[in-house]
Amino acid sequence: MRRVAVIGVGQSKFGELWDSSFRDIVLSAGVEALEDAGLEGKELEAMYIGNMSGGRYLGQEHIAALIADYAGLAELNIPSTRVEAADASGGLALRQACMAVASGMHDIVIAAGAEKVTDVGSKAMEILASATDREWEVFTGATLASLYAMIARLHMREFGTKPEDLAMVSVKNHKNATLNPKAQFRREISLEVALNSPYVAEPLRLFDCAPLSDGAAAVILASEDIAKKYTDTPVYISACSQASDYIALHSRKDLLTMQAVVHAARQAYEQAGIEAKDVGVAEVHDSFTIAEILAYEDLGFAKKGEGAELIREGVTCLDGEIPVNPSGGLKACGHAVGATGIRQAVEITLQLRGEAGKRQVDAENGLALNVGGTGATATVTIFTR
Amino acid sequence: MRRVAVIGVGQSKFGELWDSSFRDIVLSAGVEALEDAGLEGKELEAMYIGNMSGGRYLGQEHIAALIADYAGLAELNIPSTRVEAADASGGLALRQACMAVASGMHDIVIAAGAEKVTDVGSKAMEILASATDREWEVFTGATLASLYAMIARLHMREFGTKPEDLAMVSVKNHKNATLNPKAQFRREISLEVALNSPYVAEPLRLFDCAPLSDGAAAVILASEDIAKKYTDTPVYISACSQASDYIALHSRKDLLTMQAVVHAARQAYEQAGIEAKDVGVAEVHDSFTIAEILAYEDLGFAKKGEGAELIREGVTCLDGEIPVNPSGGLKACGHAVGATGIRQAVEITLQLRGEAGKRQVDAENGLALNVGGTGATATVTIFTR
Amino acid sequence: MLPRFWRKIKYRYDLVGTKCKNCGNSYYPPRNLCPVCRRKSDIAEMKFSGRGEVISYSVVHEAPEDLKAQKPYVVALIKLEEGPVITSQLVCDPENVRTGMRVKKAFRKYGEEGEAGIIYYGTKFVPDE
Amino acid sequence: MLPRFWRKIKYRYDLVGTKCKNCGNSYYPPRNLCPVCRRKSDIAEMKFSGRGEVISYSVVHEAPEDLKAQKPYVVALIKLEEGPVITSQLVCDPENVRTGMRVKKAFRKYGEEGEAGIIYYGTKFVPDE
Ligand SMILES: [Zn+2]
Ligand SMILES: [Zn+2]
Repeated sequence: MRRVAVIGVGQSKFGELWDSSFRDIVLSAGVEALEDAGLEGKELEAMYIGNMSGGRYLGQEHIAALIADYAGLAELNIPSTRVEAADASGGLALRQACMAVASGMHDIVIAAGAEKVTDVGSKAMEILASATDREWEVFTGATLASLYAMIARLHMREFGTKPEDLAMVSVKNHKNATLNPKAQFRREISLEVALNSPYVAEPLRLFDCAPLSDGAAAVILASEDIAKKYTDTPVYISACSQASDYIALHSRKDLLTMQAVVHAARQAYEQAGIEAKDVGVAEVHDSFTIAEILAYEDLGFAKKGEGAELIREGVTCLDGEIPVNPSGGLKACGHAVGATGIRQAVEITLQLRGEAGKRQVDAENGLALNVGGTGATATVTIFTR
Repeated sequence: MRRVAVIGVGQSKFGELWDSSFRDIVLSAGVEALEDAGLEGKELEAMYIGNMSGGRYLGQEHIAALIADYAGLAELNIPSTRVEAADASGGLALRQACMAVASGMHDIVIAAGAEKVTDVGSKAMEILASATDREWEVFTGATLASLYAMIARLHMREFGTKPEDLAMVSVKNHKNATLNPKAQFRREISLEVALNSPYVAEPLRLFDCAPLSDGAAAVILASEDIAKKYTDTPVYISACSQASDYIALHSRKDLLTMQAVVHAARQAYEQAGIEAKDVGVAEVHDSFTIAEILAYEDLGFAKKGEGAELIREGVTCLDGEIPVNPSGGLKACGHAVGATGIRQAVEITLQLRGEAGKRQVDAENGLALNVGGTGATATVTIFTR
Repeated sequence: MLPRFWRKIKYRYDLVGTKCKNCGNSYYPPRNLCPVCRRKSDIAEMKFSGRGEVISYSVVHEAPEDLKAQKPYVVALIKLEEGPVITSQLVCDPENVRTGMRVKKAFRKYGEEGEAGIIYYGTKFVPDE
Repeated sequence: MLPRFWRKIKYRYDLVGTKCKNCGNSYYPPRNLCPVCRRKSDIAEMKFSGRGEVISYSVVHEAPEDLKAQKPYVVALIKLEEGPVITSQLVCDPENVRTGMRVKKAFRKYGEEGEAGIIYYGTKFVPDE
């Protein structure tokens, strides 16, 4: 297996992009990545696209061919593959692209993630629920928020986690997002505002839940040798692991541990030859604030049950020991579903290059955790300078 | 890159499977493949699933995690990845699985394809149209059949292909299907019946169009060394190529050549070290009869414009020089959209093993061509004994 | 009614799941393959009593279109007395739900299919103490 | 009206596409990136005359739900005089269509959005000879 490097990154703005079509959004991220890498376009040998639900959001499947086409690559006839695992779709695209380069099958590959959700109006929430078990969860009236809410309630009961702890995750991520020009929400919020926002699914409130956003992101990967021709600051992907779990929350033996995350993290650390304590910066999947607390625990940043302490003690703040979600995370940078796993990779790359502007942290190794649904899919990627 | 072998195959029945749910259908194919390979299940290291539109047909995304779960693999936490390129989704799953084994990333991998289309009733056709360009083709009233119909009309005008030639493709495939116990339509049809069936989109008639079927198929791949532990009749995958093209038919310079097919075939022949004339049996994507004629040409079985001669002269019949679609093809075995690319691989494997029963042909090399939409994606896989 | 609903009626209405006779584990929703035994699975149908206990719950305020009329409603994770945990609506005043509460199954209306206006029924749970 | 429709109104109603000033190729539907020049693309909007010729066509008998009332209708591949080929409905008696026929654009009703009952208009083509 060859060493894989990120040689270009790009991202659209995130948010309610009323004026832009799906094609426009993807293209803006792709072109930015090409410019960043200094490529013309014809050097790309394959494309992987993470997209959750083009079929429902746009009435359009066959998204990978569509994007290759509108990215001006149709004449090259390169293989273009859509992968999907709900909101972990981006992470899957990154992993497949890594595999394609590491194996020697391709030299330069683009991995993108994209979602356009705002065109369907109020149906977006119901569509997101198709990340969980339609027949045995959604049918009963369970929403994605309510499933995470039941995890949160259990976590509170079992470990003494408080609504204030969850709110602090949101406050931190909003604060970070003020420093990110691509973020959807660029204003600080107070703990009081978060704690008094309306309930979405008790005990989770509006500020515990990431928005559903439009957005796209792209990374260009190359083998180590080739990377050196294009960039003086290659960021290496030292591991990219993926794992699965029961799709329905109710089928899992331990409702407070995402086994897919634990499994993918263990593999990734082993392959990268590092431990949790060596991670200097992380982007994790805070689709709901409780998910960030679980991530601290399941990634090994804290022991099980002690995740909330990290946020209480400021360990995961921008100036803490392990800054988490410097971009603002899904909560404040925006959650463009299929784009999220790639957007996380873009942020970690910028951080390790030293190009993260006002939100720059100091780190040798970075980690990205992308989760699908309530944890039936997880990808953990480790980046190093 | 390591040599990859097929060590197990399985398929559900194809058709309108009213009594079976999506989960039931996939499971029946998967268990058959495990039994065929002599595996318990825990030997599987990864899963790839081809599925076009679970989001529209079932209200369910995150299909790969769902299938791994209901296949009893959740406790193993293996990576499970859905890939999609309309009705070429199965071919993509096969290619990703091949890559995973060839690269040394995994030793034993399952690739499956599945679709459950009949639950949505009359909407199935509109959903299939999302394989083409929703904004600039479907919006105007173009159906998938009408796009292939326009290709057929041009082919007739340019090369003298006749409605009778198209009908003969359908007659051949129906005849083959009578010998396939898993096929949806197991009755012969006459040329007269085909030529007098009602128009779907002129000049294509009902018997020019494959049905939309429920069904699933699975193949288990392993590296050469491991394959020898499990089977005395490994079938090797000597190439698996994928290519893309403009998503909309109107954007292509040559409307009568599928560049994605030409491109994927060229790569596959080169990698396998064979030529078109060395192919002893083929399963090709006859979603419409004209597509089989184009396949003859674009795969190099005939020169451009001379495809119809192969069917007129019986070259592609079961007892011809290059039997095509011995299973009955999409037209008569059934077109379970995302399953098709894998079902083709099952058929070719059975043929090369000598286990194809009454439809057995004699061949050293087999080929499978899976096409998405009107040709924006194509995969060509070459199998050898 | 759409086939994907009537196909499940027995399982939904009567709380019929499955049991693996090889390892003794029981499953609701039903499984054709036991995740412990896989190809050694020996699956038989099994009817559940419908009694259980609330493990966790949420009061849903932001509901999908077709359930907006019912909000706020309670969704719960219920541990059946035979072992499996299931997700279900709990017909109960949100003020009165608590973790550990005993509940039992009840037959209730679930929703309406948009186009045909068909009404779906299924199992919900009610307090049992 | 859904944003994905109004976002395209100018392009659909007025047949506005794009031209790449680097290679001279013109595109309809519009492209932001020229597939010949890619990052060297120099894209500008361009209005098409709306005159062209039928390259191929099909009379649609099996139509999706929302177009069933119109069937059989004619769908055609039309080569615009500026070069690009587009897919469009052709408002014409199916008996009278032929390959090579001259056509021109016309403003016509396309369909109705199910839920809100909003009517969509756009460009169709009519005979021009
Ligand atoms: Zn068992
Ligand atoms: Zn140009």
